[in-house]
Amino acid sequence: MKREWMTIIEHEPIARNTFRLVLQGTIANDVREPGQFVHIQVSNDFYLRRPVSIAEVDREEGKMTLLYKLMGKGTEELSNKHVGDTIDVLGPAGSGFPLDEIDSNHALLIGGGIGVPPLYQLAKQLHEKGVPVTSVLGFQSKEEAFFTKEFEEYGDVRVVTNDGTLGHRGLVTDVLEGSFDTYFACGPTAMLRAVSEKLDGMQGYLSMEERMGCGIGACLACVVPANDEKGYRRICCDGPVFDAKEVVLS
Amino acid sequence: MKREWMTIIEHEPIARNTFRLVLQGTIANDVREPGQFVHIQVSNDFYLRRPVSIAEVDREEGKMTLLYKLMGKGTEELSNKHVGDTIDVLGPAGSGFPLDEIDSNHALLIGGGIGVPPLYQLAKQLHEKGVPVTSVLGFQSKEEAFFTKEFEEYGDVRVVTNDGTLGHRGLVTDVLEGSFDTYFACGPTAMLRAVSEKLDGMQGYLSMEERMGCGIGACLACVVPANDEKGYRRICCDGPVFDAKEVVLS
Amino acid sequence: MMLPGLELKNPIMPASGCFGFGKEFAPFYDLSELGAVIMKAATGEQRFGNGTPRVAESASGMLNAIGLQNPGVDAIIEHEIPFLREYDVPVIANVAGSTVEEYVEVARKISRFVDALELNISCPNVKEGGVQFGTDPALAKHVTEAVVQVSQVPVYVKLSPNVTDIVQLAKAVEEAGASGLSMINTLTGMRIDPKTRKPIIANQVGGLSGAAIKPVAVRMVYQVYEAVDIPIIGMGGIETVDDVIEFLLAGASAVAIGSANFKNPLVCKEIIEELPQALRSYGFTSVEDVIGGAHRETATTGVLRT
Amino acid sequence: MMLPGLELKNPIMPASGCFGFGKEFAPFYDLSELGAVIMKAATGEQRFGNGTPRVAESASGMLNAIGLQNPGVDAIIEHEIPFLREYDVPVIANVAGSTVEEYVEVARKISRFVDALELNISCPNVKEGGVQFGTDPALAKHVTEAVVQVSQVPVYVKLSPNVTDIVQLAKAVEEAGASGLSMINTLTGMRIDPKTRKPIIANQVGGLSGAAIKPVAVRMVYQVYEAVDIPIIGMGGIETVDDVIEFLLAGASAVAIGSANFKNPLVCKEIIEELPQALRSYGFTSVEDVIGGAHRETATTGVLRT
Ligand SMILES: Cc1cc2nc3c(=O)[nH]c(=O)nc-3n(C[C@H](O)[C@H](O)[C@H](O)COP(=O)(O)OP(=O)(O)OC[C@H]3O[C@@H](n4cnc5c(N)ncnc54)[C@H](O)[C@@H]3O)c2cc1C
Ligand SMILES: Cc1cc2nc3c(=O)[nH]c(=O)nc-3n(C[C@H](O)[C@H](O)[C@H](O)COP(=O)(O)OP(=O)(O)OC[C@H]3O[C@@H](n4cnc5c(N)ncnc54)[C@H](O)[C@@H]3O)c2cc1C
Ligand SMILES: Cc1cc2nc3c(=O)[nH]c(=O)nc-3n(C[C@H](O)[C@H](O)[C@H](O)COP(=O)(O)O)c2cc1C
Ligand SMILES: Cc1cc2nc3c(=O)[nH]c(=O)nc-3n(C[C@H](O)[C@H](O)[C@H](O)COP(=O)(O)O)c2cc1C
Ligand code: FES
Ligand code: FES
Repeated sequence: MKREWMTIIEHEPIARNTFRLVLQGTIANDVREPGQFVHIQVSNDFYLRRPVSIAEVDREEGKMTLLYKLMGKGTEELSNKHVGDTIDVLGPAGSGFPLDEIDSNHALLIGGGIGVPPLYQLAKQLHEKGVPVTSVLGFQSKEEAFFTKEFEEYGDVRVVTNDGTLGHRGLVTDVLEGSFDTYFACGPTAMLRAVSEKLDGMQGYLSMEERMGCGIGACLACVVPANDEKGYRRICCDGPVFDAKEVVLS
Repeated sequence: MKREWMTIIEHEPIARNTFRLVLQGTIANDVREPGQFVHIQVSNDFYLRRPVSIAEVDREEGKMTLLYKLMGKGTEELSNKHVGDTIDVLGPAGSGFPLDEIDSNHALLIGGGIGVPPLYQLAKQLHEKGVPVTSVLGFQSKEEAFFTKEFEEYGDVRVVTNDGTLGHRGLVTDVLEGSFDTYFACGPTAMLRAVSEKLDGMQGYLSMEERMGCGIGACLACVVPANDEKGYRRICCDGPVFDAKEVVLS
Repeated sequence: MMLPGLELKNPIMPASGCFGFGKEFAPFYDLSELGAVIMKAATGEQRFGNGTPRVAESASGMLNAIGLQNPGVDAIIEHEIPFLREYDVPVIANVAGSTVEEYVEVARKISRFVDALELNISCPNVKEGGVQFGTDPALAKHVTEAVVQVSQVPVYVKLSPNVTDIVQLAKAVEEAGASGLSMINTLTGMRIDPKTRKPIIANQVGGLSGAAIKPVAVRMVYQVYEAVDIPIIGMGGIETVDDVIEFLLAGASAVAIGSANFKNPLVCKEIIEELPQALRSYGFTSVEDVIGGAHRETATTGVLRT
Repeated sequence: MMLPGLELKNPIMPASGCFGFGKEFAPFYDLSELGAVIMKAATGEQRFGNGTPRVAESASGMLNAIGLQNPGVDAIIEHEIPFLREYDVPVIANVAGSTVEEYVEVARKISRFVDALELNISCPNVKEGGVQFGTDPALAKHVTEAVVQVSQVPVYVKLSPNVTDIVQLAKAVEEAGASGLSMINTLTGMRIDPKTRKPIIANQVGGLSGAAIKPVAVRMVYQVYEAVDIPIIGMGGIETVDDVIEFLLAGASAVAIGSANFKNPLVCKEIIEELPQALRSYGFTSVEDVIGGAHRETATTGVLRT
């Protein structure tokens, strides 16, 4: 993990209030697993860094893609940055999906809204490993949807929108049927809870979110209760990806 | 007085750590007198505005020139702004040299360091009024000196440097001899005190400096003791220019 | 909106000491648009205040040590209040002093000419008087009682944040008959310049204001709201309409904006204009609907997020 | 540089709770470069801390309410201290508790393994214990005496800024036998989210740290320096080498850097490297030369300006 000023080489809107940002720098060379994130200092006006998942990485070229949604002042300021600007990035942070350990005959990926991004690099690498992938991508509406075509390159895609303007109308939990042996989910905690209840018994991995301070494991801002003696995990370094049996979703 | 985002149309170094900045906007149309200033919000990183004198103004074209020296973080940040950038300006602020009231046969202008700028527009307007002008311009050294040629367009110039690298070696107070009837001085308080003692009895105007809050007369941050019942003057609105008999230099 | 002594068009007013007596802001907008105006502190006699420099910059804030410079209560009544009275806006007088007698004298004189008093027992920038009244509950109670007794208009007591237990102070002045509270005044701070090796401000210490202190102010308003039954005018670091809503949710019935007027002289007017739309966007139907909302809200976080 | 129990290569150390037990920063630089390391708080038993969210952002600062989460004093001695002991750097243990007995137990156990204790009587983020020891001079004195008695190493008492009179607290713990002071801990604050209408932090209130609080911290160090004879470790909002010099001028003998480690994990190392040059540029010949300088400087401002 290092701190680096990365250069913005692409930056474009891809859906309502959603942007694609491509960064160049040596942090990209260090990415180990899908599901890792970077911790971004948007500008001097913000005291805390913002965690954003790595949606795609090209280690050789030293490039990484982030997909982010405007959620407040920090992401809004980020959206004003231009190609050629540099930006203060800490990363790669966290432990991602443990691809090496995974032995799957058919993987189910479940992403809700801005939880979709880390699954993209995962889908790609599962596909490269020869694992069949089905992706369930949930959005509020058609305007918010993104990367549905891109996911199709790596397997089946089931799109769900709350208002039915694209794909199935409803929630991601409505369309989880199939003969999967492992699932991978990222999205709001309420969705993760629903998914893990529904798929109880199946091997599963959850990517979690929490407000962060340091992003490197030192401040204990980002804890989630765990089922063992230690009693907790740090999302920023023990996670953000956990075995579904490891953590307690409150 | 108004608040306006003015556009930077020229920006260049003119001496060691000293810059010339030309701004375009309607505040320039409102300038009444030489010696007025603008109150600049350098960026969101700074809580207080910075007062900078108007060194030259073209009311018709809506352009004004500022000359400023790097003194700290705010001026440093200002020096990073580019032509085309806009900047948050409050102005024109303060009361300048009361040209209409002045009836002089030979005016003496005395500027020390970054106190020189407001005298430039004054020299120009005195010259236009037909008043002969002698300008005494003091700097630390040759590298710090600026606008000595420009002042020559409007009358005699006596340059003084602390280290003798340009003009006379010494202090501005060494070269004040001559048959002047009115003087105008701007510079550090110590210089203003020395000048007003030396020229005691002559009609004189002093342009003063103090740390400011509002810049519009409301907060009483910028007071200087005065010789009357009221007991004080606000530099930002009663000044920055005062009759030398009006204020008490501590 | 009605608060004791004040009929407010909106909950926004400039804070004491940051707006003079209004004259300097009148060229920028019509003062009648304000909820109310809180004037610069008045003392019994003219005061010249502290030496200069009187202000220093800090991260997201500023220090000031003006030292209650003002022309004295009689001159304010004669020369300043008539100007403000030409506008359709409630006027609040900020009352200061070094002794209980001075507070009482100022309050007695000025209360006939204004709609409410803001009793300033929290100015950190004068050597004697002022702040100890705001840090000792017994003294605070005593001076409040005395001022309430002579005042012809409701008295809001302005609390200092430089205390261990703000709730104790708030309860003391409520018991003493205060009609409302105004909080917070500045936090005592200092800046030292490495170049000169000395405090930047001539008075050495000054009062910290601005966005930097907002979390402390919001916390105190929140705590005091739960403990008292009188309305609170909240202040401390307000710069945006979201900040206003944050103070209202914490429990303020109205707010005052101080140092932000120096960054942007139009800030009060702009926030007043933005407020109705901001309330709608957060799902509120009125200002009253917001006040104290953080104490009532029980929905889980997820529900209101989109 | 010598302070009680500590031989410092330089006056810079990471503040408690912002550096864990050092492991997470070791990949960024060699911890032996630090003046000292102050560990995360230790309590008698393992604690799980508060609910999440535990942090919120504010202007030039942040709020935190971690709630003293830690594995307990025994686990810290067994699993954390040995790692730090591999570096050539003094180690300070931050001692917390809910009762005098717990403080004493932690201090007795841990003091054999470290160079000094930092007695944390100022944590605002736990419901019981902690902060009331830091706001009541008699309690502060009592717990300090008890801890000093059992500690095998010098005790620095960490003061809370949430008090009316910091000097009174400082004197009380000096009398009680503290070898030094550490100040300041965080200011209690709150942020409310207009979208959810609730406090952002699960614990409702949290501790404000960062550049926003620096003027309050500098003021307190300045005031306490004049009143006590024991050294002060200064902290609160330090982000740059100029900030370090400001604290030293105010009277700190060394400084700690907290939240700034989150913005830039290399901040301590970078400031250590910049310090010698900065001292020279301001005309100082050593760190000792700077300490308390603002209390001695009498030259007029003009002389040192260029
Ligand atoms: C491991 C991880 C990966 C993430 N990946 C992505 C991604 O790929 N794309 C994306 O759009 N978003 C992602 N997020 C969420 C993203 O961090 C927040 O949307 C963002 O921080 C909001 O910042 P803001 O300034 O716009 O909002 P504000 O509300 O102004 O932020 C205020 C503070 O709250 C924090 N905060 C607010 N919402 C969240 C949140 N949901 N999670 C964590 N901190 C939050 C901010 O970081 C900041 O410190 C991720 C979060 C985590 C923890
Ligand atoms: C009426 C007036 C006219 C001025 N005209 C000019 C000019 O034409 N050219 C020029 O270079 N400078 C001028 N100055 C001085 C200029 O305002 C300061 O050099 C500048 O504010 C320093 O800002 P900084 O951020 O670089 O320094 P910092 O030291 O970082 O500033 C910190 C704070 O102190 C204030 N401050 C510092 N020095 C001064 C000072 N000398 N006077 C007032 N405030 C100060 C800053 O405004 C800021 O609020 C003028 C000052 C006044 C009062
Ligand atoms: C320059 C200045 C002068 C002030 N003068 C007074 C005063 O005379 N009386 C008073 O009660 N408060 C005074 N205050 C405090 C403000 O009214 C307000 O309580 C404080 O600044 C916090 O609000 P803010 O962060 O919006 O500035 C003054 C503040 C500043 C910055
Ligand atoms: C996330 C976080 C955790 C903290 N934990 C502790 C702690 O365990 N013990 C303690 O004495 N202080 C703790 N503090 C306070 C810091 O040590 C320091 O006193 C304070 O943050 C001010 O310094 P800063 O502005 O440089 O952060 C913590 C601060 C933060 C931000
Ligand atoms: S954010 Fe600091 S431990 Fe995770
Ligand atoms: S700066 Fe506010 S009165 Fe002059």
